This record gives sequence, structure tokens and C-alpha cells, in this order.
Amino acid sequence: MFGLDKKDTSLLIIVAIITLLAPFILNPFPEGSAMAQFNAGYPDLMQRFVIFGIFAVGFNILFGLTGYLSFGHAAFLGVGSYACVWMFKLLGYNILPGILLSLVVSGIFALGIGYVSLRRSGIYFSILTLAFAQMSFALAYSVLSNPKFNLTNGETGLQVYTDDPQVLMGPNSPTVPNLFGLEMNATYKLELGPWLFQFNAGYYFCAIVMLLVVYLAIRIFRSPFGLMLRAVKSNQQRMGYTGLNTRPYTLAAFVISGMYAGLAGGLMASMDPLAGAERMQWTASGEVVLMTILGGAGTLIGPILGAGFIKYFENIFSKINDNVLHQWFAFMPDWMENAMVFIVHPFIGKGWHLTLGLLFMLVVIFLPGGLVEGGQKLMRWIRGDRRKKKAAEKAKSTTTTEPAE
Amino acid sequence: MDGFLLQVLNGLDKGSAYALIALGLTLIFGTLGVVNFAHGALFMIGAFCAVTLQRVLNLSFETIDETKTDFLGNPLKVKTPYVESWFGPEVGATIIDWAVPLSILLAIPVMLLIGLAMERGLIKHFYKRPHADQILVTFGLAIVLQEIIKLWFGANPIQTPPPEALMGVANVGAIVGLDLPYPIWRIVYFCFAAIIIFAVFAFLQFTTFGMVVRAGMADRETVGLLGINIDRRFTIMFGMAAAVAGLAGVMYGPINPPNYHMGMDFLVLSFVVVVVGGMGSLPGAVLAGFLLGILESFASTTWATTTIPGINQIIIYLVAIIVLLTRPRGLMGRKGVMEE
Amino acid sequence: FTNEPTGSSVTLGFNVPQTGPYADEGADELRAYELAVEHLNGEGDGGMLSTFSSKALQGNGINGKKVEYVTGDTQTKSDAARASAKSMIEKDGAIMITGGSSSGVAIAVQGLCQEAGVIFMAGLTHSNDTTGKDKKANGFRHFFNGYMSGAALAPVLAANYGNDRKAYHLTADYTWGWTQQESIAAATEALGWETVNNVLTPLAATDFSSYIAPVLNSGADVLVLNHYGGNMVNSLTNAVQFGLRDKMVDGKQFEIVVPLYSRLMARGAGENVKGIFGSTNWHWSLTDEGSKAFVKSFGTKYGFPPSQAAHTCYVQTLLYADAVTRAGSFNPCAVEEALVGGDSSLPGISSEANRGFLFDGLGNGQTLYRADDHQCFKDVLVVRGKENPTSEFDLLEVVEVTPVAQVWYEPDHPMFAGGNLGECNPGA
Amino acid sequence: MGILDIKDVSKRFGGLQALSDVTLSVKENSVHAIIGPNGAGKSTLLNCLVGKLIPDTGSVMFDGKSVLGRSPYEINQMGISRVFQTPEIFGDLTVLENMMIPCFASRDGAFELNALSQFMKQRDVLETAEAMLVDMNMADKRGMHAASMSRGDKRRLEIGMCLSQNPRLLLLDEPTAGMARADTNNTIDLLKEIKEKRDITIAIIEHDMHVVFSLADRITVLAQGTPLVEDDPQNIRGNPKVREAYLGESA
Amino acid sequence: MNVKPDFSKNANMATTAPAFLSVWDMHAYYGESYIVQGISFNVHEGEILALLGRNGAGKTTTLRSIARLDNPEVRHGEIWLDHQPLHKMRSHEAAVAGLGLVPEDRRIIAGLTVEENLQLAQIAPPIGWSLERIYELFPRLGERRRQEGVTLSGGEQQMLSIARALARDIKVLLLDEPYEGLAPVIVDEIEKTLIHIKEQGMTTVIVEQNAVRALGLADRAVILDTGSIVFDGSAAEVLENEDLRSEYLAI
Ligand SMILES: Nc1ncnc2c1ncn2[C@@H]1O[C@H](COP(=O)(O)OP(=O)(O)OP(=O)(O)O)[C@@H](O)[C@H]1O
Ligand SMILES: Nc1ncnc2c1ncn2[C@@H]1O[C@H](COP(=O)(O)OP(=O)(O)OP(=O)(O)O)[C@@H](O)[C@H]1O
Ligand SMILES: CC(C)C[C@H](N)C(=O)O
Ligand SMILES: [Mg+2]
Ligand SMILES: [Mg+2]
Repeated sequence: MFGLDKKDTSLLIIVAIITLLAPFILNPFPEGSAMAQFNAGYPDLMQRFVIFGIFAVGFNILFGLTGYLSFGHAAFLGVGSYACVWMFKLLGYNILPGILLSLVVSGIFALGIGYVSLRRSGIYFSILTLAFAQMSFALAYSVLSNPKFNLTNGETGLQVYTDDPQVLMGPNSPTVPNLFGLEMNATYKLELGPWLFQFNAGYYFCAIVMLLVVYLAIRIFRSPFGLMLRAVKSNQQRMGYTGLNTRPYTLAAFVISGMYAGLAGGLMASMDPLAGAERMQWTASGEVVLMTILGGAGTLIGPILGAGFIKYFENIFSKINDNVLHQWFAFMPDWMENAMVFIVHPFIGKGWHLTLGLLFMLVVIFLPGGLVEGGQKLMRWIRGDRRKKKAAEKAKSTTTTEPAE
Repeated sequence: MDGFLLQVLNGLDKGSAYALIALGLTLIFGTLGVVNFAHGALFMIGAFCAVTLQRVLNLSFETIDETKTDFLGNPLKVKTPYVESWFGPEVGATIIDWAVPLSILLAIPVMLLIGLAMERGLIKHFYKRPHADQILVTFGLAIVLQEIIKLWFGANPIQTPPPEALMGVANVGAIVGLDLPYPIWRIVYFCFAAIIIFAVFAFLQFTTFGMVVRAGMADRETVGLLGINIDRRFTIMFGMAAAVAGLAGVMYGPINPPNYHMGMDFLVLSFVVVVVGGMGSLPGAVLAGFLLGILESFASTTWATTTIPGINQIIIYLVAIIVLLTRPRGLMGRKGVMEE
Repeated sequence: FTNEPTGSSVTLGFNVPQTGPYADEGADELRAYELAVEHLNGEGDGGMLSTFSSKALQGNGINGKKVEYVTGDTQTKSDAARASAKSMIEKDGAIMITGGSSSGVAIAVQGLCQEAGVIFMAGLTHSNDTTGKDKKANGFRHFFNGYMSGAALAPVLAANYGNDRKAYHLTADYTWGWTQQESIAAATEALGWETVNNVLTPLAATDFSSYIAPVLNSGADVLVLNHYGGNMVNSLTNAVQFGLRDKMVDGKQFEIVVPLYSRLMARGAGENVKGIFGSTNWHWSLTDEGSKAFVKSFGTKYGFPPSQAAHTCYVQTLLYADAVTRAGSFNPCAVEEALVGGDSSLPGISSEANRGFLFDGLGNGQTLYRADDHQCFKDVLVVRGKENPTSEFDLLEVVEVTPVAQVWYEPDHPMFAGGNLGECNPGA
Repeated sequence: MGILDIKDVSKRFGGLQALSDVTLSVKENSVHAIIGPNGAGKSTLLNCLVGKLIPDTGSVMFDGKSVLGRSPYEINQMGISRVFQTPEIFGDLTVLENMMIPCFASRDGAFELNALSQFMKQRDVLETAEAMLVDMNMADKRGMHAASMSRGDKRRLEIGMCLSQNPRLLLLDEPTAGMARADTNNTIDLLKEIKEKRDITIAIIEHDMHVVFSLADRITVLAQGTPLVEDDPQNIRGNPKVREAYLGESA
Repeated sequence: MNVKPDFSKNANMATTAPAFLSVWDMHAYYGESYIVQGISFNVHEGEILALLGRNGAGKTTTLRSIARLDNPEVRHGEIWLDHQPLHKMRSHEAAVAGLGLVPEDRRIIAGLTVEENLQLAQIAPPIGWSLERIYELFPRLGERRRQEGVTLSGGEQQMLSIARALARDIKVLLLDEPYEGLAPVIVDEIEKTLIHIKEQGMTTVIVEQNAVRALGLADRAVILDTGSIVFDGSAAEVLENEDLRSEYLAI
């Protein structure tokens, strides 16, 4: 189906089902229960999941597939956001022109930066991209935010003001980002007994975009172009002697992944019309690297899992406070309750970084290859080691290692 | 002119910090081939060794002063450090005053231990893993270390002043008849950095240790075949790198008060320094450290910032880009180190 | 309206920096919020409830609903702060968001609350823009601002250092730094000072030596550090290191000024703050009944005195609760009406704009929540680093309480012009 | 004039004159062997032909066009393929994928952004690759990771990759080193067959005299960077100079 | 024809002469790939054993297992060298115990000169031949002592690799295809060297595709096929046995 083989099609369908049903899946706990803290099914976070998923999937095309570790990908996300917000300011709140401009601008940016950075490989490439991104950050943060020439509005972030031109806005146009009138923050709430499910227009828009670009990513992975990118990662020398010019391949991969980032930036601005400079900082670039590795570099859905993982901890764990802990452990005798709260306290709320750091370590130590690998191990373990034994016998003659999935 | 020279000094000073951190980082990153994102955290822990010693020396017993009240209106508890009561107020106060230099003695074993533990417990398993995995695990570790320090010491900077005698400014230009007042402690820092750098170079240059480690990095397996226990040497190397980072941190405290995320502030720039210097080259790292330090200082002068606004924030990166584009392997990089 | 509380409880969102350089500020804010919730729900000793001039709060929650709260981490980043606020609104049904420790964040979150239709009670934010060009109908600020600091500080500086001074400014490169610098420069220039230079420093800077060195030869005799947090600690430490405090310029003692002080920062800067002037919104050593009551309940609960951050956050929570109770509704528009809609005014100031909600007993004497821009007007403290502190908390001494009339400005003052409060937005 | 004309090529590495004034011409449709002691400069010479090294002086013409100054991929696109002395393959990819890459390179040229089709559905490429695997006797290893093959297998794969490109000139640097005798014989047969079927010219470096004498039409002996003699195989075998410098008594 | 290993025969041989290096029921894996499937053989002091077999038979795997490298993993079996339990050691300990391996891809260390490559071998005790003695045997290396090791020609690298093993005082020399890529004269020379060291009492295991050469040199031969021993006996026996030769060695 869709020009994919059976395995990829089922993967895509599963991803589609999960994203479309996310409002249910992410809200398994009834409102008001002690576990409700862990619900993630509210519009903002769901949007973030898919947007960062897009960002990471794009990044993976460059890193996982081609083997070039960019440390400056957030720059493209940032310019995408700025471009989109500028469209809001100049044209109006329809997100389509904004997102299109995000794609164009980030593509041009990626072309320029990629052209220069790809002259080097390995760590030298990484540092070049980092340097470009840090320069972009500094430009956005201070140089381009001076009152005379304010393109970015510095630390506060670029916002839409009521006195902006917004030439395409009619008197009745919505004053929030919308797609031809469909407001991105429109949410339909469904109450089912104690459960509350939220269906948000913006989320579904992002989800559909994500499915499209994941589909595109699968096509790229399975295409001759994708094969060449993997070849670049494996042995660039040999590629040259095989008559292939690696530069256009790497540059194309760079631009494509830059545009994925730009798209993510544009979507971010469309969900929440503010573009902050810190989106371009190295920490943001580092975050997408972590997402990709955490999920499994070179795998198709790994980066999305990684993005979800990090965003979940950032948004859910940072919001748990002692008060909540006391509620959880309320059933215990007082001294035990206090002891438990004392023990757990460093890991939640302001300690969410600590938890995340520990989890990073645990994941790499115990699941080399990332969450996807972990999942596969789990599946194998569930299926029992009967097959493993068989495989071991066979492995002697054929070690069939399936390529990235 | 004086202003110019002053900025040279500032650059040297900044460069010292960059060079020291980059030196340790190169040992691990350029030589062992491990991308150590926790290196900044080691620098930070070094600084907190000084904080800890200062705290320990300031451990006090409380006496109640009935004549004064605290903020709640209760009688005020007056604290007297134990050292002052043991050694007498004079000597005690001097010991406390010299807390930072004294903490070098504490930091060396502590950092070595941390380095060894880190290598044996964690990094060891990652030599053969992809760089991506190394990044993830060391970054995780950096966060954990940082958060533990924050849990203990809070997020705000903590003053670790230099000894009274080394406070204030000295006129370093006096010899050549210039008026160049410069903070004494910064001069101390520069000299200290020079000594450490020299010591590390000497160790690696005049011992076969350096050669073995280089060989081990290129091909661990073969070095093992030649009967050399390369693991142990890597461990020592790691401990050394941690100690260098830690010492750089200890001595940095009096320049800028340590806080839990000072390591991260340095980390990215240190990576830039190492790579601009050229992978696998210690002199390159040191040279790039000083070069970028001086550049940064110049770019921050009033003249530069008013001529080209924002130049101070982009200059390092701009120069890094130019260097990397004109010299494929940074200033003095070796071929084949982390080029894929 | 958005998140109308239907059950027996109401949820407030405390959005503070829990990680990053302002984490300690955030922690103190959170303590204050927890204390405020306790008092609102009738637990503890009631704190400022008894000294507050409005007696609407009964210690039975807000409008009879028990107060619950959720917390979040702003990370001192606009993006993260907005994400956190959004989750409070979308997931937890928060009816009011408060907190923050940076003007950039405050402005970003204030904009979000305006769109979402909830009330934003700003925490620490000192930029003129928060209630100036970026003001929003749903946003309210109790904290003072850069202009007020300048107006309060300048006369004290002139009195101590004379009218003939040359000032060199180092300024954090963002909205707060810019507006504070502008305010201080304007106020000091009005008294005869000259501003020889203003250098913007990146927020991420850690070593300020190369910014300090040029000061030595600039001919300036005063250094104004428009820095906060780690920036301030480091720039001040560096300035002292370079011997600026011992320097004489044209027979005048060189001086350093830190226009915005906080005790937490002062502790970071240690010895270096001694004798340095600055301004602050509130200090625990104030002896009015409200302050005493607050310090007592905070100090008893946590073992150390509250910071100005804790104070303003505590007060904001009470003010919100009080407004809701008086309005009898959680509807943001009703709350706005109750918070600033009155027509009481500050005595002794004749101005069209002197109109809003006047209250007392929350620490700074008579205070006006001004209708035109949702900014509080009250006395401002000028402080100085204490030479002989008696305890680790006793770092600042109040040298003057500048009367509110002296820091008053009109809403259309050029430093605040350009914004539009807009309409209150009750949301869906 | 042959298909490949090397004229006065010299190459210096620091103090070492690796090649000095090498002149050599390879006739179209022949198998030209280059033999010589270790370190004679044979591999260096090949490196100058494929763009890995640029000679200090001299010219290299392939089919009337100079190859100097061109990058490796351009040279390959002109029709020159090379097997390396230490196997250069795509270790992370499967054997089949390894084999497909050169097929794409010959079909699509140096670069094509064919990002939407599926490579496993490109019948023509797949067929060529599969056929080549069968020819190389490796069809059972098609799904294996190339890096985890034994050394001899890697070398066979690399030869297959070069052959699948249908090059006009095939450069082989010790293609059968480390290969089992049976496979060496297979390879010899395969090379012979291919040479017969297609218009292909082969330049081969080899220390295995069995291979050299089974294949070569012409032999150049290189020693210390200069051609010692160039002659027919029978004459080379008898040449005392060659025996002494290279073959030793066992040949 | 029954060519399955006959351990009773092995055991008999062990009684006639004490085994110096003995491998007992060794099973080795690369990850989950089961490569060496339970092999046992003995090498007696001072003898040369030829380990033969097709590409991918597991010869390299066997040598690497004996040398105790991290990969492959020996999951079962014992290896004894001169009464020392190698199977309990890691590679550097095995090296100190007297094991020397010349790996198949030579493994010259990048970044070090020829001389440094040799010096590296003399850091850990016990130290073998002096550098002078080595340069005497391999004058080419002496000439190139300051050159970076990896820029040597293939054959020179092979010499360096053997020289590096000799620079240590070893009891057993494991050679993985030492003749690969060497000019016939050099092969002769190395063969002479091997005989020379054998005369001095060195025990050697040699893996070589050039079976005839290896058998000419060796006292005994072991033939591997897909990870199992199919023959263990004297070298002469192999040369005589037509079936063995054609089935496993293609000679
Ligand atoms: N990059 C280099 N730098 C310095 N010297 C080099 C370099 N490449 C090759 N050499 C030297 O040039 C000479 C020729 O090397 P080359 O690899 O061409 O030999 P060869 O004829 O292929 O030998 P073999 O049959 O052993 O492979 C050798 O002495 C080698 O050491
Ligand atoms: N690193 C590895 N991972 C997985 N399998 C491997 C690895 N190295 C070798 N193998 C497999 O182990 C088997 C035996 O390989 P080995 O290298 O021991 O063969 P060999 O007898 O030395 O062959 P050759 O003569 O080609 O060198 C082969 O099937 C090979 O594919
Ligand atoms: C904490 C505040 C008083 C200062 C803060 N940096 C701001 O932006 O407003
Ligand atoms: Mg060669
Ligand atoms: Mg082998």
C-alpha cells in the first residue's frame, strides 16, 4: 500500500492509529485520581509530541541515515518559527503561508550552512554546524533584536501585536492561528464518566502533517537515495570509487532534514504564535540529538519515541510537587508517607532533570540502540527464546540483520 | 594602549581556563576517543571541592548571644568555626582564608577518584560504542552530577574568595614602566594553568605512556596483543584528565563564584576549542584555548562592540568556522581522529 | 469562561523557575505560594490575612472553594514557561497563573494568559515593558519596575556621591536590562550625572573581565550594573577584583551601583556588596505589621526569612483571592473589575490616572493597583549592602523608604508608551 | 596507443621517490599485469589512476582523455573501476545492497535524487546485482552484513561490485590475496569469461604467479618506482633479472 | 570417507609428546553467530602446525580465540599454553604468557612510525629480539624506520607485523596468512625466517591459503570446515590424500 512494503505499511498504520487515538491513549487515568498527574493527553503536550517527533524524524535522516551528527539543527527550527510568526504579523493568522515560508526559509538556510559545513566530516562537521547555530542564536537573541532593527524581539520572543499590518485579515477573521477559519486552539472535550478526553484541532493538524512526513521519511529510507545515504555513512571513500558523488547526496540529506526542522518550527509557531531565541540555542540542538539517540538512531520510529520520552518528562515530571506526593502516599502511615515523600522528592518537580539524566544513562547502558531496540528485545523475550535457539543454529550460515526499521 | 594590554591579559586568563578544560577534554576526547559531555561537570565539581572545604573549615558551634535577636525576634545564635577555637582565632582565620589553595590538596585525590570511578564504572563500557551513545550517557551523567550539586548547594553562586593576601590588584606593567593594574588572583590562575599544562605535556612527551595511549586509541586490540594492559592506562589517563579539569575548577572559584551549572557554560566552548585546536593534539587545544580567549576579550571591548554590535557573541564561532574551513583538521589536528 | 471551577475546589497555577540559574528564586516563590494557599484555606497562623486592609478573605478558601494548586517549571525560557502554563490551563484547569522570575518570561506568559482567558498575576518582573508596551488586560503586577528604581535611587545617589558624576553602565541584553538602564540613566542624568557609556552584555556571559577592564580607563567614576542573578554576582565580583572600589578618579572615590537588589543575589556576591546602593521591592526587616506577620509565619515554617520574591508572590496570591471574593466570581473580567476597577486613589497625588484599588497591610504601606496599566504603586526601598551583618540573612540595610509620590508616573510616560491593555478576555 | 596511457608519471613521498617516470600503455581488451617487489610502487601507480593521489609530474590518459585532476567519482564514471588491496566495501550494509550500489551508480550517474522510489523494487538493478552474486558464488550470503564476512569473502564481494559496473577498464590490486584456492580458480575463470563477453580491459597487480600467468597477456615488472621490463608472460618467466628481483627460485 | 575428528587419536598423540599448546572443545561466537563449533587440537613444542580450510571456515576465528581477543567470545572450552590456562586470561595477559599473533590484516598502528610500532611491542615483558636483529632480518624496515607504519606498502606492513611479534619473547607464534600480498622472493625469505625460528625452538601455528607452501613447511596440519575439524594429522598425509586435497583445499 502507498508504495510501501507490507512491514512498512503496517508500521505506518500503527503509527497513524496511535497518533489519531492519542487523546485516549495518553489519558488513561480518570480525572481527579491520584494517577491523573501522569495523563499527557492535553493539547499542548500532544502537539509537542508530534512536532518534536517531526523534528527528530528529520534529524534522523541526516544523522541516523547519513551519519552526519549536526549540533546545530535547532537553528532551522528557530528560523522556521520566526518566519512563521512574521507571516502572522504581516499577512494574518492563517497558518498556511506561515508554514510554507518556514519551509522555504529553513531550506535556504540549510542549503547555505550545509554547503559550507559539509566540506568537513566527523566531529569537524559537528562543530561547524554548532558554530553556525550559535551564531544564529546570538543574532536572534541580541544582534537582530536591537530597537532599530527588531526582527526577533530578543529574549521575550517574537509576538504578534494588535497594531501589526496583518494585511490579509478581514474584520471577522479569527485572531488566533487558524487554517482557513479552523482555529488551532479549538478543543472539543468529551467526558466519559470520570474521564475527560480533549480533541484539539491543532493537534490533529500537526498529527496529519507528521503522518505525511513520516510517510515521506519511510519512502526516503527505502529509496535508492536512502540507500546511498546509508552508503555514505558506511564508507564514503568507496562511494567515490564507485562513481557516486557524495556531496550532493549529503547536501540533499542536510537540506531535507533542515526543512523538517523548519516545518516543526513553523508548526510550533502555529500552535502558539511566539518564537523565542532559545529555540535556537545549542541546548535545543542537543535535545534533538538526545531524542534521536534515545529512541534509536537510524530507526524509523525511534526518534519519535525519543521525542515523546523527553517531552513527557519535561512536562509531566516537572509538575509533580510534594503536595501530589503526599496524596499518592496518603494511604501509608504518616511516618512512612513522609519517608516516601522524602525519598521521591529529589526526583520530581525541580528534580526532573535528575530523573531524566538517570534515565538517559539507564537507557544507553541497558538498551544499546535505544528504545526501539529495547522494544524489540522485549518482543523477542515475550515470544520466548524458542526462536532464538533456532536462530542461533542458523546464524552460523546467515546472519541476516535487517536494515533499519 | 594600556587598555589593549589589559585585554591581552584578560584573554590570557580566559584562555587559561579554556586551555585547561580543553586539555583534559583532549586527553579523553581526542586521545581516548570518548566524547565526554561530563567534562564540564568535572570542572564544576572541582570548584565545589573548594566550596566544600570552605564549608568544612567553617563548621561552627553555636553560642547564644542574648543581647541580639534574629529575624524572628529570638535570641541570636552566634557561630564560631571549630578551627578558630582549636587553633586560636588568628591561625584559624588564616586557615579559613586560605581555603581555596588548600582545597587543591583535597581536589587532587577526590577528582582522581571520581575520574577512576567514572572510567571503571561507566566509560569503560563505551569505548567501542558509537559516539552517539557516549554523548547520551555522559550527558546523562553530567545532568545527574549537576543536579546532585544543586540539591546540596542550591542554584545560586557561592563566593569562594581568594586568600586576603592574593586579593586586590598588582601592577603587572610596573616592570616595563606601564600602569597595568591586574587582579592578583587572575595572575595566579594564569601561572597555575601554565604549570599544569607544562606538567601534562612533560608527562606525555617524556614517557612512553603517551605513545602507548596513542597507540591504544588507534587500535586497542593490537596493543593488547602486544601484552600491554591498555585498559589500565586508559583509566589512569581518565583520572588525570578529571584531575586537570578539577584543578582548573578549584582555582576558578575566586574568579567567578561557582554555581552548579558553570560546567555547562564552559562545555560547549571547550568542545569548540578542542576541535579548532585539532583532534588529538594537546598543543593544538592549548593554542586554540588561548587564541579564542584573547579573541573573545578583544571582541568585548567597547570599541569592538560599538563598531560591530554583537560581535563579541559571534566572534569565537566565526573564527572557529574560518579555521575549520581553511585547515581541514583544525590548527594542529592529527589525521583520522574522529573524522568519520 | 475558561476553566470555571465547578467542584468544591479551585486550582491555581504556580509557574516558577525550578531549574536554571533562577532556581533558588523559584524555590522561594514556591514556598510563599504554599504558605499563601495554607493561609487562604484557613490553616497556619493566617499570615497577612489579618493585616490586609480588605477583610473579604475568611480563611475558607476562595469563594468557599478550597484552594488547590499545581506547579510547573518555567526554566527561565519563554518557550518552556508557556508550555508549562498551557499545561496548567489545559490539563489541570488552572484559573489563574502566577510566578516567574524574568521579565521575558513574564511577558510571554502574560500574552498567553490573555489569549487563553485566565488571569496572570506576575511574580518577579521588573521591566518597564511588563506593564508598559507589553501590558495586557488579564495581567497584573505587584512588583515595582525599572522606572521606580531609578526615581527612588537617583536622589539617594546624588546625596551620597554628589551631582557631578560620570556613570558607566553594563546592561543585561534583554528587555529588563534595557528598560532599567534607560530609567536609571534618565533619573541620574536629571540630577546632573553624565552617562559615559552603556555596554550590553549577553545574558549568558559568565566572565565580565573584558567588560570591566575598559571601565578603568573610561574616565567614569561610577559603575552601574544593570545585572541580575548570576550575571550580577559575577560582574560585581569581577569589578571588585579589578580594584574598582579602591580606585580614585579625579579625586573622587569610584563607586558601584546595583540598581536592583535581592537578598539571594546579595548572598551570592558575599563581601562584595558591602556599602553598595540599590533598590528593592521589599525587605524582611521592614517593621510594619504586615511585613512582621509575613516574616513570622514564613520564618516559622521554613527557618529563614522570606525574600522579596517570596513576598511579592505571596501578596499577589492574596490579592487575587481577595478580588475574586469581592467580585463573587472567578470570571477574569469580574476579577479585573475588582482588582483595579475601584475608584479609590493614593493620597497626595493629583492625577487623572490615580485611580484603581487601594489597599494596605501587605507590607509596603498604602498601595494602589492602578486601573490604567495594572501596575501597583507603593513606596520603594533604597538599600545598601550592610557593613557588619549580624547573620547570614542580614545583608542589606534599608537606607530610605522612598514615598510613592516620588516614583509615580503617568501611564503615557514615554518609557511605558506604545502598549495597549486591550479588553479583558474571559476565554471560552 | 592503448586505452590507458601513462606517461612519465612520478610521485614523491617526502624523501621517498615512490614512482619515477613511469610510462606504460595498456592495450584495449587485454589483461595487463603489473608485478614487482613489495613497495615497488604498484599500488601507488593505481592510486594515481583513480584520483586517490595526484602525481607530481606526468600525464595519465584514459581513452584519449586526461584523468588527472578529476575526482574519483568522475574517473569511475569514465569507466574505470578499482578493487583495493585491503577490501573497501560498505560494511554496514548487506551483501546485496553492496552489490546494488555500483549498479545504481552505472545506471543513474553520479547523483540522482530518486528519493521516492523503492530500491528493492528496481528490477533491473536488482537483477544485475543478484546475477552478479550468483556469478561470484555468494548468493547464499546476500542478506549478510558485509562487515561480518570473512576476509576472502569481502574481497570477492568487492570484485563483484566492480564487475557489476561493466567498467571499460578494471583495476585489480591483488584481487585473490587471501582467497581460497578454489575461489581463486573461480575468479580466474570469471575474469576470463567476462573479458571474453564484454569489451573490458584489465590491469592487475598480483603476487600470485598462478593468477598472473593464467590471465595476463602482457606483464610489466615494476621495481623501485620504475618499470624494469615489459614483455609477454613466457619471456618474463625466463628473465633472469626478474627472477632475481622478484620471483625468487620457487617460480 | 570418514574425516571426522578422532579424539582418541589425539589423545594418543598427547601421550607420545606433551602438548605445548592445546585447545580443548572450544566453542566461539560472534554475537549470536556460532562460528567455531567445538574444536580440539594440540600443538607440540617446536613444531609447525598448518591450519587450513576454505574462506569463512573459521581459521581466523580460531586464532583470535586462542589469542583471547574480546571478539569472538569463547563460551566453552579450554586453552592451555605451557601449563598456563589461557582461557582464563585476557589478550594482554595471554601475550605476557608467551602468545604472539600476527593478525590477518596486519594491524599496523596508525600514527606511529615503524620504529615506534616495534618499540610498542617491547614495553611489556618479556622482550624478544632487539631492534638491530630485526632490522638485520628485514633491512627494508630499517630503511623506513621513521616512516609512519600505515604508509608502508602491503608487503612491508606484513614484515613489520611479523617483526613486531618477534620483538616479544614468545613461546607460540600464530600467523594468520603471513604470505598474503607478498612478493614470491619475500615469501621465500619469510619462509626461511620461519624455519630459522623453528630451529631455535619456536612453536608456530600458521593459517595460509597457499596450502602447498604451508604444508611444505608444516609438520602437521589441521583442516577446518564450517567451524569443525575435518582432519588432524601429519602434513604429508594431506598431500597424499587426494580426496582431502580436492574437497577442502582445491589443490
Ligand atoms: N602515503 C604515503 N606516504 C609515504 N610513503 C608512502 C605512502 N604510500 C606509499 N608509500 C611508500 O611508497 C612505496 C610504494 O608503495 P606501494 O603501496 O605503491 O607499493 P606496492 O608496490 O603496492 O607494494 P605491495 O606489493 O607490497 O603492496 C612504499 O615504500 C611505501 O612505503
Ligand atoms: N565480526 C564478525 N561478526 C560476525 N561474524 C563474523 C565476524 N567475523 C567473521 N565472521 C564469520 O565467521 C565465519 C568464520 O570467519 P573467519 O574469519 O574465521 O574465516 P577464515 O577461515 O579466517 O576465512 P578467510 O580465509 O576468508 O580469512 C565466517 O562465516 C564469517 O562470516
Ligand atoms: C527578577 C527580576 C527582579 C529581574 C529579572 N531578571 C527581570 O527580568 O525582571
Ligand atoms: Mg600494493
Ligand atoms: Mg581469515
